[in-house]
Amino acid sequence: MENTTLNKAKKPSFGLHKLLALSVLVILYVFFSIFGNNFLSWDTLINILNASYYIGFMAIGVTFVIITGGIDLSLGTTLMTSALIGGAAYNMLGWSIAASLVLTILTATAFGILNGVMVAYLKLPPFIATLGSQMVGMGFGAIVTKVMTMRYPTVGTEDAWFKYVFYMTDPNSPIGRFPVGALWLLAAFLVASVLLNQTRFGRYTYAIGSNREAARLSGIKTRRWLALIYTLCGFFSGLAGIFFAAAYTTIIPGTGNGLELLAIAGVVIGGTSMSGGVGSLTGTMIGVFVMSVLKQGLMSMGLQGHWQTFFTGIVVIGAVLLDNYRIAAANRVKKPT
Amino acid sequence: MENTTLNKAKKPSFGLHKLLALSVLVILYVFFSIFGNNFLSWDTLINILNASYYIGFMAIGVTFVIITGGIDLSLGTTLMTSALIGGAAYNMLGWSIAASLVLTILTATAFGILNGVMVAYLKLPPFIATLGSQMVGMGFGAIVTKVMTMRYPTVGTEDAWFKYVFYMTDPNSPIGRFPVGALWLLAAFLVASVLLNQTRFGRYTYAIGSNREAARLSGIKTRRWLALIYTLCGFFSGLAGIFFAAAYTTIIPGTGNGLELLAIAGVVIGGTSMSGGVGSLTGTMIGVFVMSVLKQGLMSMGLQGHWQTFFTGIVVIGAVLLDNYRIAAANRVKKPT
Amino acid sequence: TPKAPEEPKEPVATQTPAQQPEQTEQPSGGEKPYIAMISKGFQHQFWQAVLMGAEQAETDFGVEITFDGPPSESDVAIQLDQLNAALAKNPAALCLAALDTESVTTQLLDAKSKGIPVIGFDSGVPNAPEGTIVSTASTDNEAAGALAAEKMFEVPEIKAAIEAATPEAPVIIGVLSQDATSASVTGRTIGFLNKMAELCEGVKAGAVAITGHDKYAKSSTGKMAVELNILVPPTTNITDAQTTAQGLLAKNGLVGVFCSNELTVTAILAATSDGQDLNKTDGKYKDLVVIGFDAGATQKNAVRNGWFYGSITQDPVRIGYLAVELAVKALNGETVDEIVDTGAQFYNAANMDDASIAPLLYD
Amino acid sequence: MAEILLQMENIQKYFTGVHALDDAFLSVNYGEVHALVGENGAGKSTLMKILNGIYKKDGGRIIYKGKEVEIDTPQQAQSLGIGMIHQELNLMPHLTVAENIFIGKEPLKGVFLDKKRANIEAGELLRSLNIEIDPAAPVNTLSVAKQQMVEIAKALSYNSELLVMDEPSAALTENEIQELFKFIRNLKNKGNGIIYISHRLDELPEIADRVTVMRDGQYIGSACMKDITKQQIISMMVGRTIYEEPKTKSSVPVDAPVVLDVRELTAGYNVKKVSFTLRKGEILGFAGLMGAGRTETMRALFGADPVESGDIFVNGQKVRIKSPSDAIKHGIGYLSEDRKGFGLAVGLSVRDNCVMTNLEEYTKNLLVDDKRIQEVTEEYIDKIAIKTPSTMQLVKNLSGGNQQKIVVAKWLIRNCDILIFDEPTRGIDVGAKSEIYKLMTKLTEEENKSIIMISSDMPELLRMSDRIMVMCEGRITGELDISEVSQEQIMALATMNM
Ligand SMILES: Nc1ncnc2c1ncn2[C@@H]1O[C@H](COP(=O)(O)OP(=O)(O)OP(=O)(O)O)[C@@H](O)[C@H]1O
Ligand SMILES: Nc1ncnc2c1ncn2[C@@H]1O[C@H](COP(=O)(O)OP(=O)(O)OP(=O)(O)O)[C@@H](O)[C@H]1O
Ligand SMILES: [Mg+2]
Ligand SMILES: [Mg+2]
Repeated sequence: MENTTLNKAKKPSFGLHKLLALSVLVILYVFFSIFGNNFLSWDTLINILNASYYIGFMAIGVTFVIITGGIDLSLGTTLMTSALIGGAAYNMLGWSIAASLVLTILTATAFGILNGVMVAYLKLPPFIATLGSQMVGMGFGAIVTKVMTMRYPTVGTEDAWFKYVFYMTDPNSPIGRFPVGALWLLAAFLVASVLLNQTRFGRYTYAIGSNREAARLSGIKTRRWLALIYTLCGFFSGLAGIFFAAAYTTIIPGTGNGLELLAIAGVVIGGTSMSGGVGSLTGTMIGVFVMSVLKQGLMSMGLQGHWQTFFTGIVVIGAVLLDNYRIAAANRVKKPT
Repeated sequence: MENTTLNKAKKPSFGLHKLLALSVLVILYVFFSIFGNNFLSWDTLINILNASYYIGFMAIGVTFVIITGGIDLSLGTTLMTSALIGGAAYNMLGWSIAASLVLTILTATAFGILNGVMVAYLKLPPFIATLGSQMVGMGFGAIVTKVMTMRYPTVGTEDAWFKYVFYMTDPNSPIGRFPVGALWLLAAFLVASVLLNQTRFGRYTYAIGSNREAARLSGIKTRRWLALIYTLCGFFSGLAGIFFAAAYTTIIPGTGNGLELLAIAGVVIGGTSMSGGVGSLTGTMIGVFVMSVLKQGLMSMGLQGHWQTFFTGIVVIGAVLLDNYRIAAANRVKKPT
Repeated sequence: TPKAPEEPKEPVATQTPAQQPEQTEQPSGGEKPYIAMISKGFQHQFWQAVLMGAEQAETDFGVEITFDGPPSESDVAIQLDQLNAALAKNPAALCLAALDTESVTTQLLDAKSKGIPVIGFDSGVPNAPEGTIVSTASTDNEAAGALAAEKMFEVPEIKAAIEAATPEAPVIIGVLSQDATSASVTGRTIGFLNKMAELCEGVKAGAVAITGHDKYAKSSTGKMAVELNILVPPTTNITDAQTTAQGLLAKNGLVGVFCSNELTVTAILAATSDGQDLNKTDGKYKDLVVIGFDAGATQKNAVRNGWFYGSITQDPVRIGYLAVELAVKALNGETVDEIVDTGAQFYNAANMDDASIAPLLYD
Repeated sequence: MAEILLQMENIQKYFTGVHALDDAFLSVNYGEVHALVGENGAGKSTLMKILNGIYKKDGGRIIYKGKEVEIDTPQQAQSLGIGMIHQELNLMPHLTVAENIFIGKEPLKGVFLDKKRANIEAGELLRSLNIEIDPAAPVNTLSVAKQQMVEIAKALSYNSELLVMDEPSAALTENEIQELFKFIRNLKNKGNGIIYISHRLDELPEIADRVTVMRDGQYIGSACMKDITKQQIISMMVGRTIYEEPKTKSSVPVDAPVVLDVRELTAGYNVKKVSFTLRKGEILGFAGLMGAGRTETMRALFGADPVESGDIFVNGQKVRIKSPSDAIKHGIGYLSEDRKGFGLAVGLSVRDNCVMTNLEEYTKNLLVDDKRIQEVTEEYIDKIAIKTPSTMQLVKNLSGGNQQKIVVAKWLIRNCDILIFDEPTRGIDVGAKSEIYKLMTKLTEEENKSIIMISSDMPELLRMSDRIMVMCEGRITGELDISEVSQEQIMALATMNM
């Protein structure tokens, strides 16, 4: 009867958001190409990509969590802690780098499980549960490493393949310097997209975010799925840890908190709603790159770090504001004259 | 008919929580007195107090916000930014310290207004709005000060009264070393308690947190009150900034993020619910002191900083878990036979 | 790896506040004098080496030490809390590497009134109130910075570039410096800048300017042809520091970079594929001359491969050892020098295995 | 002719793609109870929200006490003397009864709250309304019915000259409704105007003076209550006549197999040794007053709440049900009384909701098979006549009745043999109601499903059930066959222990 116009308006509106985010990305890119110093170069592009890996992996993981209406504040410290523990196995116990990486992933996944159990089974509010595990994780990493910096293999040492595989190919190899990390991120994005859009796991993620109780009464084992979703997020933090280690080599205990906010900012810029039930990974990727472009672009204009912080804040607010405005406008437009 | 027992159980149960938090505080205190090195001393007590001021002020302010069901992630950077701006007036423009302090408060209040407008009028989710203003604030403070460290008067300089008034009395004064900051915190707590419990402002804080739409439909100007609540929170961050400056003298640009989580942790340990409608300032104060005692106590046992982080995380999770458990237990007991 | 500091098993509160710093602390009945050490951090290898030295002295002198430090070098507040907590434990003596020289004034006065001798280490506390610091064991940081400038200026390409610099095509020498609240980083930066400015002025009088940070900025008297550009990372996070390093590397005309501490060294290494991009044959920045500070595995790797021109090393083990030794001497009423320079040396691929250098290159 | 208190003319309102009000009209006199009726989504609540300044009208005029007024906020409405009881409960659950009643107009002592006076005055107000509630009790400790009474007390405390009541009786028991009617008459005698919205057409003659009917956002007509019959109102509402035939005899053979046997089920606060059986093809009605424990019984049976003791047999087989997924595995489906709260994910599409209960079935090689999902959704949209423009429509954009049908569809797609309908027609209009009835009949008669139907609407129970269980305070107090049952009998059993 009444709402025949509705679905035409509603469905593409989400695509519209992504379009909007994408156009912001393009506008920023063009802007910096004109006003930045040497912005439109292969080097800068590589820098943009390189600066996106670890945030990108975290953002992919936390997109699932945010779609459930939750939050994960422990992303950043889980990244560092897992990389520290892996690094400790490598540096202090003499494990092979491959085994250490597995340990890194396992550690992060364990933190994901911890979060999942707290949120799903013990019914703690996600903000608090993950705030707690942020602190626990940060402390734990420092305790295990005795507050010592851990180092991953550097170029020129025996295990340098680690860098070549996860970060940047060997400049002396036939393909030269190629940012392999970008391929990994792309692969992770594709896999995660299939997971979110084409599997039960993904459907239940949306269902739980939209109405958890209704999902449970529909026979969905919401606690188990929710715990799994947080676990997945932990797993992705572990991946982020590996790529962080590959890019920065040095892992310093007691750091990492704050990085989660960048990942969350990326998700939010990409149009995933904090209230759950709505979101997309494509948006998240765009959001992450908006931040990277902003970062490299401002630098190419000679503006230092604090300007990036400042403008990232503006973009976060602006993105959500714009989105609110767009929805309101879409509603208004629908009025016949 | 059926639930006459229920409401009797409901009221005191909240008092119970505070009792619980208080007993945790006492237990910690006794524990460290036994196992710590010289913990049970006037000096340590002063240290506990001193380390609580700035977190205490932030926590008082954010208690209001959390009772409305909101969150303020910008507390920590607002503290630093406002102290930086005040410090810039004092160091770079040669303002008097009194005028600089006024500027500090005004800056923080302006950030509070910004948050309030975004949350109440522009309808941004509090998490995102204040994440944005966290970044904006951090960048802004660094831009204004040109990334230079700002310094407040130290003991032995002309303006040393600043320290004597806000931190610790002059050891050569008749009363000797007295932690005046504690008196200020106490005063702020009392005023805020009256505000929360005895005035419309407080009543509406609870009403908005309990059911914002119902409050609005009851004729309460929810947007205006909500904006005011965030403004108040900003104001308290400004106070925190002053007391931080008095205690630590040096304000470094680009820092401050993360402090908000300590304040929020204090509020949560004190039994204020993240979902809004419930909370108390007494609880918040207890929560803040639990963290301070933990910090000083672990230090007195010779455990380093990361142990504090670790245990603070445990306490945050434990406090909320215990609270959940208590509520569940209380409900079970209530069942008529 | 150095072992973690031992917990004090029993409170050592033999010293009453009324005691004079000169008074001898006689270990009685197995109770060792307790010395609290507050460092600037932990994470960097440098501090682990300091701790190692201190622990060595702990055994040698029969004292008991605790070693604590804030999580990062911008956590002035946390260090202050740690300092307060240390004082509350009534230590016999205190060793302090102050992150910020002014924020600790109250505590120094406190220590003095309690009769606790304070030994500075790593960096002094320049504006400390009279008589609060008994002695300081540190590198002469200004001299260390100046040494880096001299070494960089020695490089023929650098010198040539400066000679060739014109206002139209200025030459940039970059300094990556963590936000300067501590005397050591400030000292190195100033030492480097002053020396470098002086050396460049000798070639291009009136054309040398210091830019990038108002704290050090100085404009040239004439048209600028040589720019000494200081960049300060916005936070102490490695990610932010790396971005700042990238920003510096992207500048046209950059010929040399001095990194004033381990964080900024790590940052430039992260921005250059662990230094590989500085490779002298075909690296992306093959003509860039980089001088680092301190040691550590990645940095040593870069130096050994010749990617870094060289680095300045201090003697952290000696700093740690001396700090404790000076504290013990102060406790025993011996007079000690106000400043004990622990020395700094330049090392590069050629000399890093020399017997005089190798021990200084901790991991 | 009585004097006009309020006149709303040519009111227009658009929502996203919906022309919610189209030339709506309403006129209320002083000293009159004016009933406003219409199907779900007819625009009644929207019209009232405009009157209260909650929505902005897109056209038309409001004339109040002879003057044209613009009402932009609830405060303005209040200051004009217009009060409203909302369809959804609008209380602040963490605040006390007194705090809720005086919200926005707290008694003050200087700038401070005068809590003592607030409690005393709230107590007086409640007593004057014959409501026994402690003014200092937090609202979330009260039952829904009591909360509704608090809401009414709050609205009355404004001394509004015009009071809007949007389905105030939906959650009240018979006694409470009578209390409510007493206040309404009282108000009316003072010369106040009352707008009374209800789907319970039977209660209108008792309370209303006039009635206005709306359909699809339009004004259909008004009449004096005494001049119009229920059938006439219904035909105005739906544009056609609906004929309802009450059941007189069970349609299930006595030897039909028992599909569900519940023995001495005990759970939570209000389920005490509940036993009953359900036969194949049967509709088993559950009667009782608000809070009798019917919902809790079914939730426990369904595994939504923990069970303390008791046995459940499905098709003669003893089963353990610890979670809804267990219940579903045994072919039990539960349609919650609270659609939006527990039944649907309203932010998701029709399609996503329809297959929520058995997505496993529509998964192939770990991937969901959207093509088959589309097909099955379309099939059921046709089958039970869901009005939706597409399967991708978000459920929140559908009207209440169609939302209810989605809930039904989702359990049918799951192919559950035992369906528990908890208040399936609450808050939906007569048109949608009769369609749900037809559907239930079809399910039992043609598809051999068994249905448990909880309803607080007695005529509905009598019309649909083959057998009726009556509950009171958590216990079964009676079992009645449809051929021998009367309303009086049910009432007696439902109040047995009181
Ligand atoms: N906030 C809104 N946004 C979009 N559409 C709305 C909104 N509120 C109501 N509608 C639509 O406006 C129409 C009228 O709804 P309204 O709630 O006024 O109906 P009603 O007569 O009160 O129905 P009911 O008897 O179910 O309460 C419906 O089609 C509804 O879907
Ligand atoms: N968690 C709870 N705490 C206290 N009382 C409760 C709780 N849950 C249910 N009750 C009470 O138990 C009683 C039974 O509720 P239930 O919803 O089962 O009744 P019902 O017969 O289905 O009525 P309705 O028609 O309202 O659904 C109600 O009075 C309700 O207030
Ligand atoms: Mg309605
Ligand atoms: Mg019910």
